[in-house]
Amino acid sequence: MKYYVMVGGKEYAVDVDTTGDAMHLTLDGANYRVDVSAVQHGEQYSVLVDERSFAVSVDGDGRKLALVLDGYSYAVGVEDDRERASRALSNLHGSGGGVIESVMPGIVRKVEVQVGDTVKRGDRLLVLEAMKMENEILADADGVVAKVHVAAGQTVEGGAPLVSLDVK
Amino acid sequence: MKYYVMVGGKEYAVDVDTTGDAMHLTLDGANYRVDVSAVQHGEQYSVLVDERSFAVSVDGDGRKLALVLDGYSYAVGVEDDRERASRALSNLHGSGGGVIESVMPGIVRKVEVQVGDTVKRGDRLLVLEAMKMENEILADADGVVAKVHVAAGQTVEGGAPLVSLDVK
Amino acid sequence: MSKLKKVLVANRGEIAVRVLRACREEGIPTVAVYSEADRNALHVRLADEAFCIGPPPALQSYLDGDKILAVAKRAGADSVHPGYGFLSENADFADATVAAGLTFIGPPGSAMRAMGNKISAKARMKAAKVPCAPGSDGEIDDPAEAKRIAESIGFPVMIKAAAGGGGKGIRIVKEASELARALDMARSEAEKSFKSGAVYVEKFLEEPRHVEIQVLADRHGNVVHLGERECSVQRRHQKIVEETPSCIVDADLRQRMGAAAVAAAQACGYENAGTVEFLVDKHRNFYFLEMNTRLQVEHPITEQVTGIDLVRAQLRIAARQPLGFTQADVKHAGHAIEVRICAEDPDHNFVPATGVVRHLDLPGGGRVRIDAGIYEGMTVGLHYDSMLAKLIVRANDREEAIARMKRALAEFHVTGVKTNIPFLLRVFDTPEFLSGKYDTGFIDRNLATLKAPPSDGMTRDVALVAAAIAHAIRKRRSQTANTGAGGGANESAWSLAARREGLRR
Amino acid sequence: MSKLKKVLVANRGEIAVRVLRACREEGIPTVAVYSEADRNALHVRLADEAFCIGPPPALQSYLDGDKILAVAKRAGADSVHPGYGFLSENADFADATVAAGLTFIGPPGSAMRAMGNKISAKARMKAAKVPCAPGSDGEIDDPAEAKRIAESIGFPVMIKAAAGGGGKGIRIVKEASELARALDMARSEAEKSFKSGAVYVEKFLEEPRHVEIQVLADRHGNVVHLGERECSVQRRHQKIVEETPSCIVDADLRQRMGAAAVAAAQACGYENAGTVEFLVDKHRNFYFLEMNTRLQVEHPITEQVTGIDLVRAQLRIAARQPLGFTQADVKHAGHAIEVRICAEDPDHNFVPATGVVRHLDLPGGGRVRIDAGIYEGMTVGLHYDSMLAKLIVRANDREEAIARMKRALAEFHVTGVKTNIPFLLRVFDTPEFLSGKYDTGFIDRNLATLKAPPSDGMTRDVALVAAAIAHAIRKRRSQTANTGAGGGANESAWSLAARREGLRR
Repeated sequence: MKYYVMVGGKEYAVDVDTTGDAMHLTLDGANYRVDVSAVQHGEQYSVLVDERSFAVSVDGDGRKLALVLDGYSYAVGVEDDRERASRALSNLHGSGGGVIESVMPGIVRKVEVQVGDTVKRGDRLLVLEAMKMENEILADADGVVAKVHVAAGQTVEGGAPLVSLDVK
Repeated sequence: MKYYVMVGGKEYAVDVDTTGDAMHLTLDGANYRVDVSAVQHGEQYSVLVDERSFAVSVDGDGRKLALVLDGYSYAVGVEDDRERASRALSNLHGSGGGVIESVMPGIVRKVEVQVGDTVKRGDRLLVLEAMKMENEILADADGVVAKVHVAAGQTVEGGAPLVSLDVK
Repeated sequence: MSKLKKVLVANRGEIAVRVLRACREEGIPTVAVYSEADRNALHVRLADEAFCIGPPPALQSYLDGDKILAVAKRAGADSVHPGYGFLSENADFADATVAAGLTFIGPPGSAMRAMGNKISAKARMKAAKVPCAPGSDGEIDDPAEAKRIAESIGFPVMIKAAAGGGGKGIRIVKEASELARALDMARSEAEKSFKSGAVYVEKFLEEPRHVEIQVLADRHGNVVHLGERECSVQRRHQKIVEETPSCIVDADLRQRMGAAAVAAAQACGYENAGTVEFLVDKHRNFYFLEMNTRLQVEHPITEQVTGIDLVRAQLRIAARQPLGFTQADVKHAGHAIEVRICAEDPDHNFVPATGVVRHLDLPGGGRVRIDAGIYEGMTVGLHYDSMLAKLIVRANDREEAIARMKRALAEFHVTGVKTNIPFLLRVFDTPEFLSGKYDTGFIDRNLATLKAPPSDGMTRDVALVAAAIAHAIRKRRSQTANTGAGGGANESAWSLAARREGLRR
Repeated sequence: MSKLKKVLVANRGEIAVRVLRACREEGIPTVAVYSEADRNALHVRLADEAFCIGPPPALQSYLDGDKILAVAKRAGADSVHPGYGFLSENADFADATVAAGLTFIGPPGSAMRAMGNKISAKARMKAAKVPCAPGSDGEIDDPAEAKRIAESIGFPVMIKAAAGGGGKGIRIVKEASELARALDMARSEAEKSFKSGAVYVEKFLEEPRHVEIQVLADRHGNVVHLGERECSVQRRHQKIVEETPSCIVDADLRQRMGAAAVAAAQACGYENAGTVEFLVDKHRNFYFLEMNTRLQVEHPITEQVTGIDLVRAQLRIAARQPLGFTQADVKHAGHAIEVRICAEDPDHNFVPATGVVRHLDLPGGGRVRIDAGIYEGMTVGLHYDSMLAKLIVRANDREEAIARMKRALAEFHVTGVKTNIPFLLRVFDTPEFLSGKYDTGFIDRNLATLKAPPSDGMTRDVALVAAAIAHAIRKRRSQTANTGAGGGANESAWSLAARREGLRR
């Protein structure tokens, strides 16, 4: 089985070979004999690479995982052969950018732009309150406001779209 | 709904009334307003009786439960109305006694009796090893060995029958 | 010996747990209060009694003093411990507690008022000959006036909430053009956090150390200090790592700062536990910053090196017991460090993280202390602050303490909610921290290093491998769940199956 | 300063974790070994490297010295820490380690042999003027000879494994008729536990106190003692609760016992950490019992009151570093208590309990220490001993320590495996323990109280209520699982559903 792992903007192919007695992985030209065991009710993996021991905490479901290993966190995207193939089929129309998303859950305190406004990079679009701190959400590029997805007083989740910009 | 809880050889009837806003329980003439919430992934219950707060650890499944509360453990049997009714139907032939069960999991080291042997209370029937300690299993009454359920070298679970005695 | 009869703990989270534990060890019955969001919280389970006081927003629950005092009456409590935050520095609440015939476990309202308004506090400190930083002599609400003062003392300046504390309601202003907006936001934030929008202007000392002194004052006139805490590892005025002793404080400076702190406490008629915060410049000059008239988050490091249980001392002082020791009896031994483990994502600008804590693995071993409100199954939401736990270590010296902290942090695992543990670990790899020569600019200066990805190829490869395998296991698990087979079965067995079958397709 | 390069930890469970933590804090890389039953164990995950050494039975894994030394060679370790139990007191293994060019982190094989055979050890102690209990002068295998000796010193007597330790291979014989069977079983147990069936006979002192002295000896001739541990709370010679200081030991007795322990260590050419066990009668006479030539389970209480990390001291001594302090530098502060949390069922004659640890809740707060090998998902089987964790508290005095221990024990929750936590809690409610005047007969004398059910009607009612509700929730859960709906969903939400719907049928 082959897996594609995206981390830090780079993609790595991981080949998993379980035909023998042990599991072997090939990655970036390196070959590892690996033994993996789920521990702590599956919230961690004990990974032995040859005899080097690692404990990896794993969070998230599906294709987006957050791993913590040796005190470093990795935000990782994964897909296998089949998923990649089926995604290639459905991915005929691109999604396009320019949407400013909330990086945190919070409550929208003020919305300072409306559709049609011309904004410059760094202009304040809205104020988001989280944990009693007010955070300014700024335009990340020059552009025109195409859509305002939220209203003052509204609670938003992390990742929720806030404002769509048509970037010049 | 009515529940029958057996503890320390005594049975208590617990009436649960959830028709109102709060849950009310009647037990041994006492009436409690109770709020129960499962915490720690369901391994504990936070129980508020009026406003007194208790944390109860619960172990076991089905009709036999082990509870720990305020540092005291309770081995409890529970059944509800319906279970009691259906058990009454199937309980037409009694099971009879005289079976000596293993109170612990272990390995049978020696079996010192065979079917037909006459034994006296306190006689050694077999030796069970657990956690590197040898434990003598003794006859708990005078009688004749009716059946030997295990053989030397065999691993047994807690609760497994070891020897059946026909008690005089 | 007089003793409190029943303590109501008017707080939540780790500090409520901390106070409940102290009460239990003192043999004093306890009453918890909780908002509807906290029905399952640890502090509810650890108390003898627990009363719901309203919906999740703090203004309708933990900040509603009337409701809390009504519960105290109903439960027959004779005293109230406010913890930190919420009502802990609210003089009106302290007074109302006393007026209700109860003991407030903290200073009198008068001492809070004297110190709570930062402007009058500064005046009082000047009179007591405690050095203070230059700034406005009163409240500022006019941007023009703010500008005039700022220009007279020189930029950068700070706009601070007169009623503030804990880093909230503070804005740093580097030039005149930013002043109006910052004033606006600071006022709004202060209004929301403290029910008072009053702010003032003070000279911003660039890159000072933040060093504070713990004091204890009984009701018989005895005041002692328990030495310093170094709290310069801060982000946005929020302390993240604290240690004692401070690398910049020698015996002479400790004696002088301690004497100043005791003078400050005496100047406002202080009682119970309190903390006098100072800024220290590189020449070891120190300036009064503010007095926190309550228990501090970071109080455990002082406990670890002095052997004095500050919360039990609070309970005894409130019961009118004398301190029972003098300044000469206070001995410091070893070194202690605390880190604050927060639900946040340091890789995304420290935004607060939410979720349900699925699994929790706490470090153990000698001289490792955990004060936590976190538990498995806990929902981490947005209503309250993001601190999940404090991890405190003690050792014979600083080097040993750092090694122990790294070891303990590496054993601390949380899934379900992102935490700053990886970030904290890197603090202890930063040469500037290791040298002991750091100040409040530490995090900004070292942000690149603190966020740096690991360089070890093997470690990265293991992460990639674990990701691939976790993906395979999760995919198969969800397929199995959909077809109804298996379910919440033993995960370890599951893994074996996945290794043997799932990956062998 | 010389330092070990890489340590192989030849053990499992909490002591392997303890040693790995010390190595990590010292900055020394580590190698774990594990049996097939321990693939998921904590010590495997906390080590830098981990090698499987065979099937679960200890004889084929943790007791197989050749295999372990082969791993040490292969991994490039320069030293081996044996922990306690397993190979820790095996002189041949210590010698083989050294012969393989590695450092054994413990005493030389010669010292183990001198002390390992209890009979020759007693002779040596007599020569060093350390008082000893009367008994046989040599190994006994003939029941008739055993009887003759027993009758000459008077019943009751003990039959003890010459190679024994940790309470294994001991039988108490009250009258001549029991002697033959007891001899037989002790020999068989000794053979299995220690690969040697040699036993001897010693006068059984009735209800003495078991008090032991910790010693540290470096490779430069420095020997110090770190005071005593009181270990009289025992069941079947297994220690359950330990504390320091002992209520029977005053400064004078401590000095005399300490001097005797140092003399004992010197008499056998001891190096590294060791413990000299004594029995103390009510007149404060003390008798040499045995020397444990290894780290003890209960070593943490000594660490808590002296501030000396015994395992790190072991690592440094093994690296030929001098102790770095003298007897005069050793100071004792406060009081420490340890309890051993075991998988067993005190309500059913303490039979070992097995199962999978589903959930674990550890106590926190100040001066609470947990040394544990337990983790969620762990399978507790029959291959190894039943100790899951040690809980250690420290406080300023004994009363405070007891209050803290009760508080911490009440916060310690394990589901999936029965533990002795309820039993332990009741120890600290027993007047005899609270008085401090107890001896090794404590548990037998107080068994009725220790097993007594709670008397509080309200508490019992709450248990009954919780049982009824748990039953309803579990029943509904299994019904839902059978129909394929739900599954491993959020249990808390589940509970609400069950409360609102399940109970409302």
